[in-house]
Amino acid sequence: MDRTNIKQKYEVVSNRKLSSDLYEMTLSGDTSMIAKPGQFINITIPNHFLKRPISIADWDDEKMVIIYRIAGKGTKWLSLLTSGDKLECLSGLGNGFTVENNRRLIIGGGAGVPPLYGLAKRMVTAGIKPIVILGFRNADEIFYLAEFKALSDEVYVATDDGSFGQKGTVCDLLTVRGLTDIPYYACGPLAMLKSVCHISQTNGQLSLEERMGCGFGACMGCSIKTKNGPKRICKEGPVLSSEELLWDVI
Amino acid sequence: MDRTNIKQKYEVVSNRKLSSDLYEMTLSGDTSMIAKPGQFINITIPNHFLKRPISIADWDDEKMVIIYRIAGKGTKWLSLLTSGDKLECLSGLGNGFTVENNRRLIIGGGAGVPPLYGLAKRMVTAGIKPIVILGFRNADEIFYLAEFKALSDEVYVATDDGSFGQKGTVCDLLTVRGLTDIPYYACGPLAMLKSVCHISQTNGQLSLEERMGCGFGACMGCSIKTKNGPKRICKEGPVLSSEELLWDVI
Amino acid sequence: MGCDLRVNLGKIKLDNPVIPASGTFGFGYEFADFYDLDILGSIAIKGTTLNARFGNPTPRIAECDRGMINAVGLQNPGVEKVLEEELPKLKQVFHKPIIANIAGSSFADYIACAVAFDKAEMVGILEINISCPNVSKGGLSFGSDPQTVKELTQKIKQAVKKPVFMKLSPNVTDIVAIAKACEEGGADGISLINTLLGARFDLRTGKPIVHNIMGGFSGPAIKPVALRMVYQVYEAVSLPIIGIGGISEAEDVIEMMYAGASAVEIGAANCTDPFACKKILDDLPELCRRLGIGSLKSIIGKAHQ
Amino acid sequence: MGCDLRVNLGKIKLDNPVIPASGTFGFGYEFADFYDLDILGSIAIKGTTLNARFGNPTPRIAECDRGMINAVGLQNPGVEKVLEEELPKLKQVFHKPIIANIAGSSFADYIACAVAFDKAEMVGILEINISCPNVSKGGLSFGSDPQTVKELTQKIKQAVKKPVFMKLSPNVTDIVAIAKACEEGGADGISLINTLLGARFDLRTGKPIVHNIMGGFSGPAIKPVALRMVYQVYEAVSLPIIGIGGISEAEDVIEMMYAGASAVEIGAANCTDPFACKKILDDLPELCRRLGIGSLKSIIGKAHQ
Ligand SMILES: Cc1cc2nc3c(=O)[nH]c(=O)nc-3n(C[C@H](O)[C@H](O)[C@H](O)COP(=O)(O)OP(=O)(O)OC[C@H]3O[C@@H](n4cnc5c(N)ncnc54)[C@H](O)[C@@H]3O)c2cc1C
Ligand SMILES: Cc1cc2nc3c(=O)[nH]c(=O)nc-3n(C[C@H](O)[C@H](O)[C@H](O)COP(=O)(O)OP(=O)(O)OC[C@H]3O[C@@H](n4cnc5c(N)ncnc54)[C@H](O)[C@@H]3O)c2cc1C
Ligand SMILES: Cc1cc2nc3c(=O)[nH]c(=O)nc-3n(C[C@H](O)[C@H](O)[C@H](O)COP(=O)(O)O)c2cc1C
Ligand SMILES: Cc1cc2nc3c(=O)[nH]c(=O)nc-3n(C[C@H](O)[C@H](O)[C@H](O)COP(=O)(O)O)c2cc1C
Ligand code: FES
Ligand code: FES
Repeated sequence: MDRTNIKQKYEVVSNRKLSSDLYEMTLSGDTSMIAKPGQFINITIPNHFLKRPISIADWDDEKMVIIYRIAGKGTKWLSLLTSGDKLECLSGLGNGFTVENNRRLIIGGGAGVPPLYGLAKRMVTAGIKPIVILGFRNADEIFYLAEFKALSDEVYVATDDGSFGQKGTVCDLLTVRGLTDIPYYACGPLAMLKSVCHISQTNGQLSLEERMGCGFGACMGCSIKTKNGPKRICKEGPVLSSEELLWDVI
Repeated sequence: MDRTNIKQKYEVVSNRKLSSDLYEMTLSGDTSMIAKPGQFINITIPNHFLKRPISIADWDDEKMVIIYRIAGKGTKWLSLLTSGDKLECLSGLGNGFTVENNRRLIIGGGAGVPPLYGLAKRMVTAGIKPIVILGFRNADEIFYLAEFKALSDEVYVATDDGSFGQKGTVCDLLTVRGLTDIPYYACGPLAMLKSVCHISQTNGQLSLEERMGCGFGACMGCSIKTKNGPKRICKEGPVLSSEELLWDVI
Repeated sequence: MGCDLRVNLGKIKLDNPVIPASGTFGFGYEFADFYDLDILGSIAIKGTTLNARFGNPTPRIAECDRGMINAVGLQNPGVEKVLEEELPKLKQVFHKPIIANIAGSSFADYIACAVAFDKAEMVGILEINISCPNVSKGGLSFGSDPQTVKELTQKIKQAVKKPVFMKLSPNVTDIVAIAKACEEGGADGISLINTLLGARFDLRTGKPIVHNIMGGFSGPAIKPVALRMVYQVYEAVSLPIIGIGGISEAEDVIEMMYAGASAVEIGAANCTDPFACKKILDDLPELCRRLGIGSLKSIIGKAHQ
Repeated sequence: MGCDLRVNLGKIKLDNPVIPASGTFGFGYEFADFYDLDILGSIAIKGTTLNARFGNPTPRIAECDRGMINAVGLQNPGVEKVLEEELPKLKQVFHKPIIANIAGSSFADYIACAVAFDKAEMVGILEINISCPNVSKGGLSFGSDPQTVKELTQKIKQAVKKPVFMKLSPNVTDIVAIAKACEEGGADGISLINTLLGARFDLRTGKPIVHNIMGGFSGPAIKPVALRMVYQVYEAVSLPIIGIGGISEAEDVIEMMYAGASAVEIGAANCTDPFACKKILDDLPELCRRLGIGSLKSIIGKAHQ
């Protein structure tokens, strides 16, 4: 596969706060190497040695959107960029989600929600009506609800403190709504993914996170053990099948 | 001595090429800590650990001038700055030259000429008419000749290749002009300073260079042996008396 | 007239001294997606052991100032699979002798692995990573005891035909003693340095960032240590040296060769920029021109003249 | 309620853990031009020897990526002058116990110097720099052999009353063995790390940049090595540790304390910013608040819990 265009410069179109520490950034530039929802970019941060992996939340022929939480110095730096600033990154990384006809359910938690938006859009394009389950800590942290509602009539929200929607976790919602037997896509904190796998009677495509050295398959920094042998989260992932995961060693 | 204002930010007023690889930069900002000609500033270079020492060529209450040769990455970076850019540095470092009534002769070579301009100006202000001897490799590398001529009727130039003025070194000029018995100030390459000391029958104030760690006296990185014990070039220097130098150990 | 970039590692002739370092370039072929691999002097493949290893649990990576810590733990599919599956793929896209990087936890492991690679046509040099813990000596690294290093070198040399380069750990009191032991053991060359042992802790939790607590620290931050060791070893032994540690631009290649390296390996820089080696090769000729270097061979060990 | 910054180094109580490291703060008093020195936890003065030393010829300094090499070579006026001239000047502007950093080239030198400082009222801790070459052992550093370290510690402890902190060289295979030797010798604490041995070469000439060829490499680049060694030593001995190496901001202080340091010394950062220690002290309370740290004492060694 020709990946000579993996290294890209993007220009910031907009960068806005979505909730307390969550930002949405729109970037313009060459998006030709992005093939699937759930892929990610790896962003160069000045004066920092390693790049920062962030999921592609949405994209078209000229633009892409990322949504990120301020977690440390790198994402803090990102949050300070403004329209016109340039960003260097490796683009179109990872395998991404595969849209499948029988897979209708989307489950997202917190900063794991972004890639699921691009997925939902592509499902709709493919004629699949997604059911969307989103979990947040509280009402203040909710984002992209309107965007998801524009794509689906079935969008349900759970908050840990009950300040919006169902009180509890996405798993509570799954049970309440009787959705535990639908093949699903999921992205969110590891603990959430684990509970979802546990409660669901069927399989899911799960997007995982790991600390990365390179982000493009060279260093084996991000490998985890699976039933199908070691897999690099940055290359054979970040999306893995729930059926191949070995929960006791993650 | 209160030096709480040693750390300063300056704004680039202008930055222009004087000759092939020599630049003159005018900076505006607080110059209150500059007391004497021959003092220097130590400039922060982004992504470089150590600062770069550059002599103050001239200054007034609001501005200062530095003249620098592109020697490596730091000075290269300096050369790319333009009006309005900011520069961080430690200011007013070193002892500087002491203007003395009986000391009329100024001897400068190449990138060592800059601090002597500020010196010449202060001599004139003090009512002393300087005799100025400048050495360059060739006519192309000459700079500040008009400026020195505006301060003194006695400005003589030597070039290694004879492309301007006397062919030869500043020492040749000293001999030709019969100036070897006048107390002097000198700044230039080490080999030049050594020859000058050798040929002169009297003493000089010499400005020396050393690789520096801190530039303000903390690390002993720049110490040389003198007849009066070790001296830090950044603190007890850069100006030392020719009489205290131990040429065989420099 | 351009600069002559050719160098030799003993009998092995390289078109240029630029070699991706083991562990940061996979088994090579995946980088063919980025550029033509044949521009490289050689390729050092991922450290290989007799049997497959998964390595350490994640997190395996921590960021550092101008560097990174890796605690990958030698993940590899074992020498057999490497020979059967990985090298054939590399052979499609790279047409020069490669450097097989070999690790082990016992003399027997090292030897068996080296013998297997010795038969592979593609392999030009066997590079023995002796930073590994010696299981029979309570986990102290093979590379920290001169006597062990000498014996290991001898045993491997007796078992193989290809040139053997011993890759030294920098985490030792006296790198010269280790290098001399390699020479006495009959090594054909020395690769140095491997990673420094380092650690980072999470500001929020206070806990180690990599699961293994400590890991191998590399990148531009370690270059001064690498340069020093290459300098010292060049003074003490007369074997060719592959200089490794913190090289990320053409200038670093020149500096490492001044110190005494005949060729260089580039590690962490490949992780932060897939085109790092290509960029270095693009920049080298112009840099040599600026510095008046007509042939890279001529600057090897210049610092010692 | 602010964070309680107080820490102890054995019996010595400090208002806070921030101490300028030996060799990067002169004899302290010159920094009084920049800020009130009494904000500091303590001050480690320039390494002092029995007799005056000029040190090495210049160039003594080379720049590195996120660090520097120094080959100052222990320039100091000798212990007598330090006691008679330097400490009285420091006493004018600093009113807490200081750390006397002591170097030597023989046991006798170390002991005589330590004994002299032991009598000085201002001195709270004797910090013994054992990175120095041992003249009677062919120049190998005192700090690289556990037996020598143990004996040196014992002899100094027998001769003095004040607490003795041994300052270790990181250029060793097994830092834990050295730290244990200090503990067995009766040391009251451990300072680590001193500089890594490094080198740089001039791109134009090919020659070493510092006159001495090699020198001590320090600054942010070495922090992962320092953190690792502090972590290892904390596991192995029960003495208080002064963590040193690459600290340049408040975050680094916290990380070093997680690793096991009871206090920290700041070296190269003082060279690049005369206000480095003040800035760290300015930032610490807010950082502690953000991290939910109520008392610095409580985070010492948190990485080990
Ligand atoms: C495939 C993938 C996709 C991701 N997508 C998103 C997203 O869409 N939105 C979002 O908010 N976050 C996402 N993350 C997490 C994001 O990468 C981290 O929050 C970010 O790297 C933190 O960088 P920092 O400099 O702010 O934090 P620091 O803690 O200062 O970072 C220090 C180092 O640790 C690494 N690191 C820290 N946290 C993580 C983490 N959770 N995962 C991986 N590396 C980490 C950093 O990359 C860096 O190398 C994703 C992670 C992965 C692996
Ligand atoms: C007191 C003093 C006053 C000076 N005044 C002037 C001046 O007015 N005009 C001018 O052109 N130059 C002057 N210099 C020399 C100037 O400091 C160096 O040319 C400059 O530091 C080179 O930096 P670089 O990053 O371009 O080169 P690099 O070679 O990339 O620098 C690498 C390191 O070496 C140091 N270094 C390299 N050359 C020198 C040198 N000659 N002296 C000291 N350190 C060096 C740098 O500071 C840096 O730490 C002065 C030096 C001193 C000590
Ligand atoms: C992610 C990673 C994996 C590595 N794996 C190996 C390995 O398998 N075998 C080996 O000998 N060295 C390995 N190394 C060490 C490098 O080959 C190299 O010696 C070291 O990183 C120093 O070079 P650098 O500073 O350019 O990274 C690895 C380094 C990194 C960063
Ligand atoms: C210029 C300089 C001089 C030093 N002199 C001494 C010294 O005299 N005695 C000593 O024990 N350590 C000395 N050191 C080492 C420091 O005290 C410290 O241990 C080391 O630099 C690591 O800390 P850093 O990374 O913060 O610089 C010196 C370091 C530097 C940079
Ligand atoms: S991060 Fe390097 S292989 Fe995945
Ligand atoms: S450069 Fe530090 S004392 Fe002069």
